[in-house]
Amino acid sequence: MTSILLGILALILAPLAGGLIAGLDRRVTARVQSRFGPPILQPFYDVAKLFGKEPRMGNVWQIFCAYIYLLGAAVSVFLFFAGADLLLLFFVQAIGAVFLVFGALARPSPYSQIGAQRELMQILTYEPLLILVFVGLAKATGSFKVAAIWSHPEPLLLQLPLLYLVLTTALTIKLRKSPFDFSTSHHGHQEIVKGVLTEYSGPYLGLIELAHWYEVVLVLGICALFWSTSLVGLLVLLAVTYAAEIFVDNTMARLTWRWMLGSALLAGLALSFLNLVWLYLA
Amino acid sequence: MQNVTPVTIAELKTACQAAKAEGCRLVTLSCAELDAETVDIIYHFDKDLSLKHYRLTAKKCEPVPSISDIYFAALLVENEIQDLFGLSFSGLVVDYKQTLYLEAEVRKTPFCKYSVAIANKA
Amino acid sequence: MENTLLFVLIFLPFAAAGLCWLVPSGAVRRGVVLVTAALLAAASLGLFGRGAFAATPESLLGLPLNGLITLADFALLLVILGIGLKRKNRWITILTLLQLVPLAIFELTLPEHGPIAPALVIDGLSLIMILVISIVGSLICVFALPYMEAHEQHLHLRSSRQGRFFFFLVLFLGAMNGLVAANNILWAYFFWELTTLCSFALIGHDGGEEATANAVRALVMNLFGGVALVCGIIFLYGAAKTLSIQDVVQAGSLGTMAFVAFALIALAGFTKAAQLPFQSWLLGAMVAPTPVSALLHSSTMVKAGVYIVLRFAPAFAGSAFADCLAVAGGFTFCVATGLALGQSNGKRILAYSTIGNLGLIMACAGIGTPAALAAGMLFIVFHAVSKGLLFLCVGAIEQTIGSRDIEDMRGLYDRMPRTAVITVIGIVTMLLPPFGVLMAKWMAIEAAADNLPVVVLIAMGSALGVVVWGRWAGILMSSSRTKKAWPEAQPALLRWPLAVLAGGAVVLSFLLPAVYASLVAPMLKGPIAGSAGSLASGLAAYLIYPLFLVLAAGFLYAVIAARQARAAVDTVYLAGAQAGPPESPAFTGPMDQPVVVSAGNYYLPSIFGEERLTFPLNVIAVALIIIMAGGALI
Amino acid sequence: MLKDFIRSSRAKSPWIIHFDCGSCNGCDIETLACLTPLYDVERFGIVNVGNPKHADVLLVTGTVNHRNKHVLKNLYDQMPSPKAVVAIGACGLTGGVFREAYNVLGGVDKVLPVDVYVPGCPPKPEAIIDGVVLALKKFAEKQQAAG
Amino acid sequence: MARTIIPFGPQHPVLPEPLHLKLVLEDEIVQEALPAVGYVHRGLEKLTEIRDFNQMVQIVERVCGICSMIHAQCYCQGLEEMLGITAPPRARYLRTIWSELHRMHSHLLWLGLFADGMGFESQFMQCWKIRERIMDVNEATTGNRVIVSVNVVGGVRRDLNDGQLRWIGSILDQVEAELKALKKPLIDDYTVKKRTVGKGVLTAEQVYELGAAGPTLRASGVAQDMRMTRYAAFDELVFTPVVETEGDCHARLKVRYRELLASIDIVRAAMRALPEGELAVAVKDKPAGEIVTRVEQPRGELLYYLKASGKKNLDRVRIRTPTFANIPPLLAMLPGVELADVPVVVLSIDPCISCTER
Repeated sequence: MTSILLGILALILAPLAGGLIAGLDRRVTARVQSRFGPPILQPFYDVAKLFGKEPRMGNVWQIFCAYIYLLGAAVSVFLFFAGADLLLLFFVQAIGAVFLVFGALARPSPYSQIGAQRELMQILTYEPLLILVFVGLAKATGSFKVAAIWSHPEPLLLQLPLLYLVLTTALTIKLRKSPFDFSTSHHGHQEIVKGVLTEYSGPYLGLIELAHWYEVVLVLGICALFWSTSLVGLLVLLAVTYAAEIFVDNTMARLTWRWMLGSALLAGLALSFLNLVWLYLA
Repeated sequence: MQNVTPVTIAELKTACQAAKAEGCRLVTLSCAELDAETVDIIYHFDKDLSLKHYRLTAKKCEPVPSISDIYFAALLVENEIQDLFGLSFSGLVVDYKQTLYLEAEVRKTPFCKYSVAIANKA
Repeated sequence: MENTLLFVLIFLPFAAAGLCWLVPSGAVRRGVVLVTAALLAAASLGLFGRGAFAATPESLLGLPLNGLITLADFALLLVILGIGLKRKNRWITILTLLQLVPLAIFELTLPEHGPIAPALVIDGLSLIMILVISIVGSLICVFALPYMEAHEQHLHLRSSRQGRFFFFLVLFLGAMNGLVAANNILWAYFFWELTTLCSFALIGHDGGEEATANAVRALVMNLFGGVALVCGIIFLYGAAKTLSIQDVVQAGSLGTMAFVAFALIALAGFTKAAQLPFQSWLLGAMVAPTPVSALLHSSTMVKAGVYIVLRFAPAFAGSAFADCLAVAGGFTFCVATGLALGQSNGKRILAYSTIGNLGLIMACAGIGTPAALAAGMLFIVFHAVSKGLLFLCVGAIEQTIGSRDIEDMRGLYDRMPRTAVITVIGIVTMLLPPFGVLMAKWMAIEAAADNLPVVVLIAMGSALGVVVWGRWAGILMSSSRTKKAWPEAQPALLRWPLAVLAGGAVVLSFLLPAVYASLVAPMLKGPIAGSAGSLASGLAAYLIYPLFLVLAAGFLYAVIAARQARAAVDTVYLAGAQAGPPESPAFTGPMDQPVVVSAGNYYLPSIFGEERLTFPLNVIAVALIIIMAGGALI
Repeated sequence: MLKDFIRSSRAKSPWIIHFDCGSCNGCDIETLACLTPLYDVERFGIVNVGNPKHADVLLVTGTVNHRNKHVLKNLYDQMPSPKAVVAIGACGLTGGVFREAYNVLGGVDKVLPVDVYVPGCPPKPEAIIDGVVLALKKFAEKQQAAG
Repeated sequence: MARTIIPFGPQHPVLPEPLHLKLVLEDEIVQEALPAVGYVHRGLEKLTEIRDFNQMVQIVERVCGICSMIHAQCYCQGLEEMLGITAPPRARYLRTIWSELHRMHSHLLWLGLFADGMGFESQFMQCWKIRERIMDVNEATTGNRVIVSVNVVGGVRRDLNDGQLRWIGSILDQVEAELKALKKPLIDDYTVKKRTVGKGVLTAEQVYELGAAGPTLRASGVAQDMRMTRYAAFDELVFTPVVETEGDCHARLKVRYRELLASIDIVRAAMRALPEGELAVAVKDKPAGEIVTRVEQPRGELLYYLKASGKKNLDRVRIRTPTFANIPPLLAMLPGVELADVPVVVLSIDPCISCTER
């Protein structure tokens, strides 16, 4: 029962946390770029404004996909905080990810079509890596359940350092940050305009932004599993990880998805494999 | 302007081929209207920072052979002259058919003071 | 009662097939097929209601059954030999002889000729197979009725060859039911070879050079599997001194010779399940009319391959051989899905995906833990329903739009709204939770967590699957229409199997805990008792149902919200150069010409191209099989 | 309360799209300069989104000519309301020094309803920022007028 | 094979200017690229019929807002030659100083846009931050940031005093230091190299035959720079062209980066050697004749063909801008590159469409 309540609480708080993180991110990024940056609450203004805009749609299916993206992201966050099985919640998250692709493919715009194809390539990269991270977590703790992993007595970071590195790579893809912001980018200036989001506008874009906040909370939650023993450690880990993401975002050009498949994926698989072999032998 | 050689329509392509063989870079073409019937097309070439020019005096209604097959770089400027002077170049690598700059509703051949009927392309 | 039901399931199709062949009337054929389909489905459900049991039918119509089957076995082999001689195909002849001679020697030297008791055993695994064969297979037969009418009209045949077609189609179901019910391994062998013959006849049905060549290839490869099976049976008898499958499985450790037998049986399973390097026959089988593909891929033929391996899996669980089998299966899953990524031909995508999923079942059999075996069995069920559905969808689409290329299905919703939505449902049930295939994959990954190479391969393969399926489903709905398209006209016998399978795929997933409890759980006793992972725990239902309900509620809300959205119609973003009406997006391009926009999926031939990959992958697959054989000897 | 938040957010989150209509680049680079550290319009929540479907304010620089007038109209049509148009620079206002050229139609208001005119050749970044802020007030007024 | 057809422009966030490319892609590899232009065509060459030759200076300044000073310089130089007058030495030195400052702000602007085209936002910000210092100099010395309007036929309109010269010197020191700090995180960065090395390669022969100009030409190893023709103060200042040999986008990046540093040196040398004297000579005659004149713009060789017949209006002003010359090489580079590299390759010629179409 507690776990369900926790899940429901997360369902309400996650967008707030996600929005705040996005706001902080924008502020810090601006400072890194010698700018002042927007107010911390800026993401909330943005999304509120989007909900106040005139709704426009290409077809019903496109709108439906936006809702399902939000549903997938929200339910996976619920499952995470309710302590459910990592693989299950990841697959539920995949519902959202796949429907985002469906939504982008629903319109004959070449920009969103290319975005969708790129998004699929991104899924192709992060999905196996995340599954291996989960296998590593399960191997180290004996369970796939978030609840069980959470109550593991030692910080998992010590056992799974390489897998944490792999996780942060996947996190970069999920956060749509350089060098992996292929399918859509937070920066306005991308060769495929806004990629998967090109054809969404107004309130439906707002839904997607909301879903993105849920996803950010989910991936950070997974990061948190690596140092669940101490609150301070957890916060330090998350802060350092996110700061590193911003740092990487600002010191790297966008690369290409071919590079991602050829280098990032293979390197990620190799690192995971190494860490898992170590875990299996130990 | 020094180093100007007049050429005729018949000599044009051979002259350009010779210029290319010499290692000249095609800088551009300049077109200026002379009177109601004729225009000057000046072909500017550069070699080691010195310019030489071929001057072709062409009739407006007569198609000029395109040199875009010799110098690909002539492609844009020949299309531009088609747009602005209503001349016609034969054998263009990519022919924009007078749509390079101008929409249909804009007056044709704005650079001709003397309005002439545009020779329709075959 | 059970015996009657079994009789209906195995021998009714034989009789019905005969009728189809003999009576040229289309109406009679239609009636026969519909009645047979209904009876088969009813009988399988009846059997399901009764649960596991064993039977030893002595005779059929007064003839001793054991002898009858032996006789039929040789007759069958002689028929195939005849085909080989008639076509002057050396390979068919040699491979048939290689079965005929050892089998003859084996039968002659067999010490006890008496009946094996029990000859037929129905347990959870058999029941799963029978249900799949009799319900999904029957639906495909029904779908085939209008399909073949249109098909023959399209070909302008002078005289209908549907009698022959439905003979083999219906016979196939009987053979499969026989195969999965048999406990006497020699009986199983007979039905096994019968499916080989049926598939040969059906693949080559349309005639023509390509069809014949592919049919022959299928025959040769499956005959090779047949040789492996015969040898496997002989070794198995040498090791276990019994022909009863149940006895072998429950015998415990049997020594090296038994493992050689398992390796040979696995090899036979690999050929039938078209695992690498034997995939080419299944790909070639695409020349056949679509119902044949649907049947081969979902409920019959290839499933026989994984069935036989799963059947023996408990006997070799935990061995080095099993580990090698798991790796080989995982390898097939990963690379076949990768090959599917390189394809734009809808049927080839489905074919590679089938090969891949069967590889996953092989991997489950190799992992051999209760969870893995449960995953494997669940896979058989859910894969059959979804894959059968998808094949029928491709068939229906192809007959309307004249292409099976997925690029041509872009925006199918505009032309065939119902079929497009059903295809998307089919794909989603293959791809996403809470549907059965994914739940089974979830169990498989959890079960594979202890086997590092396998889990890496499965993780990679499942991600490749997302790309393969995601883009296909996505482009079907890529519509520029803002108003609803016209409802499509479709014969009822085409429409209903699609609808039933689509509904079935969804409902069955909802019933997953029940399927598990009634069919799978009873199998996880005896030598393979143990925990079957998250899904099997008592909490499974508490997990699945709320998740299902939450997702369904969200889904419904999204449907309503999307339908009620009072949004202005939007044009496509084309960098400000859009021109023309929103229904046919175009932009003003160079020379003021309108350019109709188009988009294509990425097939990455340099990474996932068939031409590039097939040979090296086959080499690796052969190496894995050799290692597997080596594993058997350890 | 939610409605109030949405209304107040509108003025805090103007996403702009910039279209170079037929400008000499002078106004364009000054518009781009607004994004950069010295001026940093993101302070006001202004983001250059580059996609009309996401934009609230259309910044137009340069003269309208016969070819780009279609593009300009298309972009404006794709922006969901509420929206505003800011014409930047002498050319955007009237056609500037090019007003007599044969391919020049004139200022932006020949094609679109312009809310704010920012004069200058080119206007300084401060003036452009000022124009955007003024546009926000304009569309707040329009919203009120519409109820 | 499935093809994607994409309209790249006329409104596109990566290209601030309305250039349209119809790209045909396969797996995101460009198979065909065909440009459509005319979105910025104003027809300003024809304005010479209603503006006299002095007023035309203001018009040619607005051919392009990024290199406006150099357009006017080229035009005035040509007319001076036609009229048989020479601008006084101080004017020629001042023209050199302002034109090199213009080159710097243009190159810095390009560096930023190029980084932005690769999705490297922070370097975009950094480059434009440095650029603001040059803009300050423009504003302080001419009264305007962008269109500085210092040239007149016969010389220049504005002067620099000693205080200003010293101040410019200190600004240049700052800019130089900041530029040098940019080398590691931008020019030598791993990701930047990944995105630029080997992309859009043209050999020296190809690039010459295609008629390329400016950094595009020099990045392929052809040492051609109009400043070698010794116009303005270059007849007295030492000048060596910046050349790289790889011929890819990274070489073009390096050429422009090194030209930035070279421009600082030229400005410093010109300020040191700045002669005293008049700013302009008076123009009494009406121009007549035909003249071709060339200068080096930030984007390369700029050519003016002027024709006059002794009236106050010129008969013909014909402007061939460097981007116009660089479009054929661009079309040769595009097939075979990835879509993601299209902005990089397009930006690598530093396209200026308003120049191209006039």
